[in-house]
Amino acid sequence: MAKLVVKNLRKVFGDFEAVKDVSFEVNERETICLLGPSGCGKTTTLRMIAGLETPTSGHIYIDDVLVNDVPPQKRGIGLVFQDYAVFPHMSVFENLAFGLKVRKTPKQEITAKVDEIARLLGLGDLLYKSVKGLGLSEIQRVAIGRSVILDPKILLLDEPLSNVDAKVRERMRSELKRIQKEIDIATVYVTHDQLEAMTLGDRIAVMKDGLIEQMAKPDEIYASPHTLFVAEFIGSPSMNLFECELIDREGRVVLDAKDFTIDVTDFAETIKDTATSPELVVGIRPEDIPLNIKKVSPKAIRGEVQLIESLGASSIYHLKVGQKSLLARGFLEVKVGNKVWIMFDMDKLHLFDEKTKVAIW
Amino acid sequence: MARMEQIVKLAARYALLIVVLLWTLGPVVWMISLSLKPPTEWYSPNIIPEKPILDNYINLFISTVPIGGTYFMTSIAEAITRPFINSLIIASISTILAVSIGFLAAYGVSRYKAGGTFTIFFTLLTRMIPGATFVAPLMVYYATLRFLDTYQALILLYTAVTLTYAIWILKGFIDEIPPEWEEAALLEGAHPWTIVTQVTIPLIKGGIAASALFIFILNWTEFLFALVISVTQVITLPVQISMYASAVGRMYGSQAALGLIATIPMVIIGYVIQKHLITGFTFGRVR
Amino acid sequence: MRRLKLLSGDLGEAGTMVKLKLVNVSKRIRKEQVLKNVTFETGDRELFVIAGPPGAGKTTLLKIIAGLVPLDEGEVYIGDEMVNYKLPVEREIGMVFETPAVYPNRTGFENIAFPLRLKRLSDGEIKKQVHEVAEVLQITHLLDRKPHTYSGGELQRVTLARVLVRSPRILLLDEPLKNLDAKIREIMRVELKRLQREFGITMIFTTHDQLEAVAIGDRIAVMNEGVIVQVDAPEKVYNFPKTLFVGRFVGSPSMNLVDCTFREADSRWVLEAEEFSIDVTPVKDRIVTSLTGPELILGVRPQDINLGEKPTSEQSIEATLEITQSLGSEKIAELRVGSILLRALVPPSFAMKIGEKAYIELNREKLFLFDKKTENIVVHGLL
Amino acid sequence: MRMALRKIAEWSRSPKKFGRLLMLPLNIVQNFVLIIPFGIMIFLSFTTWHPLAGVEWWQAPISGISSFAKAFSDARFHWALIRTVIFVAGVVPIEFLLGLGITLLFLGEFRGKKIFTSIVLYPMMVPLVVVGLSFFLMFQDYGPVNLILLKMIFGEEKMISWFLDPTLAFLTIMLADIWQWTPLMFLIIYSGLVAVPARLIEAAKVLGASPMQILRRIQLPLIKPILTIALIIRGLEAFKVFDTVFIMTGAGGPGTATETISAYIYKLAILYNNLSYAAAVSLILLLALALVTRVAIRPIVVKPE
Repeated sequence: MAKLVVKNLRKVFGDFEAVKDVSFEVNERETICLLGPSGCGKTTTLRMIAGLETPTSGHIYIDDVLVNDVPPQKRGIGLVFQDYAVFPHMSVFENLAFGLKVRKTPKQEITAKVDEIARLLGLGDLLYKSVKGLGLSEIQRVAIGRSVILDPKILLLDEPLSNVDAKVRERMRSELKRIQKEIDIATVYVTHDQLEAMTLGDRIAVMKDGLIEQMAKPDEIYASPHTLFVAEFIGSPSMNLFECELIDREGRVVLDAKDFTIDVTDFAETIKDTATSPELVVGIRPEDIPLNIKKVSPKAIRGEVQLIESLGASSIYHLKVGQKSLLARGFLEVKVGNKVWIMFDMDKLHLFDEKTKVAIW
Repeated sequence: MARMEQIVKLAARYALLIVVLLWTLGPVVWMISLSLKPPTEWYSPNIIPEKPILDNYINLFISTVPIGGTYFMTSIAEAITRPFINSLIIASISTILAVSIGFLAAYGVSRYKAGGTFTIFFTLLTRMIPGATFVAPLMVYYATLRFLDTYQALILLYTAVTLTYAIWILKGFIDEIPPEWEEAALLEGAHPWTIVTQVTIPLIKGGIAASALFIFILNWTEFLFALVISVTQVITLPVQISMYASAVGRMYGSQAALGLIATIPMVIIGYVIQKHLITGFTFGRVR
Repeated sequence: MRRLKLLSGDLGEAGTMVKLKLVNVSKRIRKEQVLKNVTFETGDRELFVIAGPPGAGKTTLLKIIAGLVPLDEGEVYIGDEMVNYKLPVEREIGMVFETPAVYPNRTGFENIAFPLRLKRLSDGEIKKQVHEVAEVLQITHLLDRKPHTYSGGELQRVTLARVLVRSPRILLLDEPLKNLDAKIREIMRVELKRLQREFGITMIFTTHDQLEAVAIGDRIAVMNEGVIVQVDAPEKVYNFPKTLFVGRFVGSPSMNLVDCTFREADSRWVLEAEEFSIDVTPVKDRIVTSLTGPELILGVRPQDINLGEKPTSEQSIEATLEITQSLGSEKIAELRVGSILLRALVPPSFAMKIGEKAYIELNREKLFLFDKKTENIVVHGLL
Repeated sequence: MRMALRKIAEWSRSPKKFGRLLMLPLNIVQNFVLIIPFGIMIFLSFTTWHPLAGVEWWQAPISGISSFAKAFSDARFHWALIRTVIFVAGVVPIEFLLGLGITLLFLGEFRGKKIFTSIVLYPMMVPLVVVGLSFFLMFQDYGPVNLILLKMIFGEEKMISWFLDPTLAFLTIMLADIWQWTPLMFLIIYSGLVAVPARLIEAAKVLGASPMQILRRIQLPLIKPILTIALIIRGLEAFKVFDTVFIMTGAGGPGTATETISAYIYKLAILYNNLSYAAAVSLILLLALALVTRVAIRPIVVKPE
């Protein structure tokens, strides 16, 4: 059975429903990422699991035991806060030992355990330094070590990298992944950064407005987003999305996006079956748009390069197609103002119902 | 079991709270009680007066009426009205001066690192040393200037002494404004003075009000300098109280009434600026 | 068209060239050398990015350009004019600070109107200009609201409007996107570039995020510890880093760096790392000419490592796959070769299992060699 | 006038000059009201001038350090000093401990917390002279302390003349100070504790610390700098004690049993008209306190984190 089970969790603050109905399971040794924009209820969910907030309704099970009424310190959870909340007036050793000390663990046992954890996390040389002088990456390790030393059943991390700047974040993300492998316990990780979720999570739960929109493996969530929101939120640069209408024209079925059309005659049946109306949204990822300087196919659509963002190895091209702006990623020797030809590959296309916001293709 | 424990804990907490309450309010309750009692009840342990009267208050406003009726006449100088107005004038003007001058200096220290270490040390020193050490030279100095027993004497003195508070409290507020907000205006062509009036002051209006009220309290309650400098013309309320207290004979009722009257405005102001009190009393170093 | 009109209306000298030039600018703050001989020149109407880690001196540099901080040595020129002794306002520079200069006690309109009120323009004129700029930035709906109701992106737009309404000759932006959410940051950076083009303004932009820098900069000055290390177009900075610092700073994921020794073995010249060596005999001469010692650092971008399940040549390096991280459009594979850890960027279809042996093929054309002592580049490409 | 203003406006555009302009009023007031008397103090302390001496003070003959010599052998001065130090040493720790105790009582949520807090803070807002007056009234022979409190404890009408006994009189003055300033200590400690970031407390809670452990191991150590400052400031403040002494024991009675240093200097200058000696004593005290301030100033000027 799963390590952590969350069932129909709901939380209301005054007249604001922060978490509406959230259910998920975390298996042994699995990392789940709760991903969503600020205000989506992910942190509240985490705090309820930790026992720092009381759910308005719903159940939380840890190791099959209902813990709704169990105080935080007895739930067997480790919690790492957004800015780590290490105790600034203590040394690394004292921070790591804190949980054991307040439990009145014998001195030798404390020393032994702290040594072990410090070795595991590479904090050995810093044990007797004050945490005030440490770098962020070391503080992160202290915060994790402090929780892990108590052998928690589940580790909860609340946006641990959100206040770190880009270069450092990249390094610390790798380090987290490494630590995760090292300590190997069930983890719930909250973040608003889709890249973090993609790289660290075994599975990702994308949240919006207090609900989970989709929960799946990173690759799956990237390749086939279930809702419009997930499609937009995952991936950088974002997926291109256009409103369009499904119409029959001269015996063919096409998606008419005003400035261009896409022929979908071959798939018309499936689309028509699932769509609630002809109003659809078509989506395509920037890297799935092949760019060409020449018109290589009659289906190709003409665009004009408006802006080029160079990312080093590849570039993002901001194209104007009719009245629409569109992003494509790749590498092409063009300049701003040049004409390029693009193609839409049906395999790479995503279709969403405009009303229900749900994927239909 | 656990429930029982909780109830006991709660009961203990409220019991202790009531002890604290009695300790805090005891002196006030007794003052109120005394101020409503006729002389015949002044020596009774009852807190509720048998025959409550307002005479003790009324007598404060009559200068020549012997206080306490049949009791021994004392050297009470005058009705409370003059000292009350004196206190009001002196406290208000010196508050305005201290806050204005203090704001400028605080702004200079915060933004322009102006006024070297000596000024800062000196302002701190004026706060730390007992006022009594200045009594002797001040007497001599003011006598030479023919300032004794004048408004300007106390106003100047209060301004100088409370400046320290104004500077440190206001500096705390100014420090919280991001300097970028002012630099932006500078780039846009504002004169530094325009920035002060258009950007800084509107942003810390609340802080200025709070520090003004706090300094008003200090001025209103100042005793030592007033005692030394006011002789007959500019007697302030605290000095008036001291005259009652050291008067020959027993006038408990009027003493209590006077004390209460002097306290009421302070308590009102105190609660208005409750959250700024620490800042004031600890120099703006603790918030 | 409308936008251009807005510009030419106020900016009388819109036709003249607006370049910014710094010559040997140095600054000490409390005994610390914050800026050391900073020299660069922007092009006319260029988006010039100053990129560097926090603490590199970027903010101080901008404040010196704006005239808010006095400099110790050197000269600042706007156009051909030396402006060292000019007051900030006379320099006609607009600056967007990291902390948005939007006053919480005033509405959006009053904030944007603030600089115009200082100029004592008539109410009608102020209203007209504020609305014009608000329309360009699509913030008309924010004008009547107070800043605490704005989102991060909206706050940034109002800040920009307040600066642009003065039609400055040069616009300085100090980490304007730092406090925004990742998604909004992406949108805003494009928006900024678009504005810069449309207003035809010289823009100097600082950032600690190399991605932001290469994405929108016409040219980039990479800065470290008060020194400008390299000024170049984004592709140049990426493809031809002048120093180890630039190589490491630009590019995501970061460049892999491997310590190695340059030496002769069996009449071949090789770069010898701990677990592998690379034959560099063909480019030996190029290496030797700019060397201070045999200790070198080999730089390989994750994009330039190819992985195979079997060795494809004698040069293939055996490694163990330790971790894979999915980025959606690609994956990062972390590989161990002895004590060396290498990161490679692989396609999403990459399916090797953790713990398996993988064979690394380095794209020799794209390798970098840095001198370990001077940290300067020795050679780009080992073909 | 307009021209002059414009000139000043132009001149003050430079930051340095504008900064100097901002400090100008402060410097004028300080020089005029404080620095000059300070100079007079120094001058007077080297003379033996008396208001009835027949010469103006600035014509008084310099008499060297005789006043200082006198101060070093003046037992009354020494005792006033010692008494004041005892007062500070007695009052400040008690206020701190009581403040801490009341803080513990106020941790957590309970009904009526707001009202209780407001009431507890009340004494701070009472003017010092009124505090003196109310304690003066409380401790009268027929005051409530004798008539109600002692009767409750001893069961008989034990009549204590508080202000006639040297020790008891001193104690009542201390009590008045404790009554007034314990709330400030409470306020400082309480706000300090509340300002400790919630996440640190939550972190400790999740790690298994009990509320008492959190207080002792996390909250109190974190507010140590604040407490240090509070104690220093309160100590210096208590050293000034005068108003209550003046009201309750007529500035030092019985005899000189409650004569604090402020009261002594006041008497020297005003009652005995011995201005030169008063100035000398003031100067000694001032120099001593300036030294203390220099040391104490450090934690105050350096803003706590």
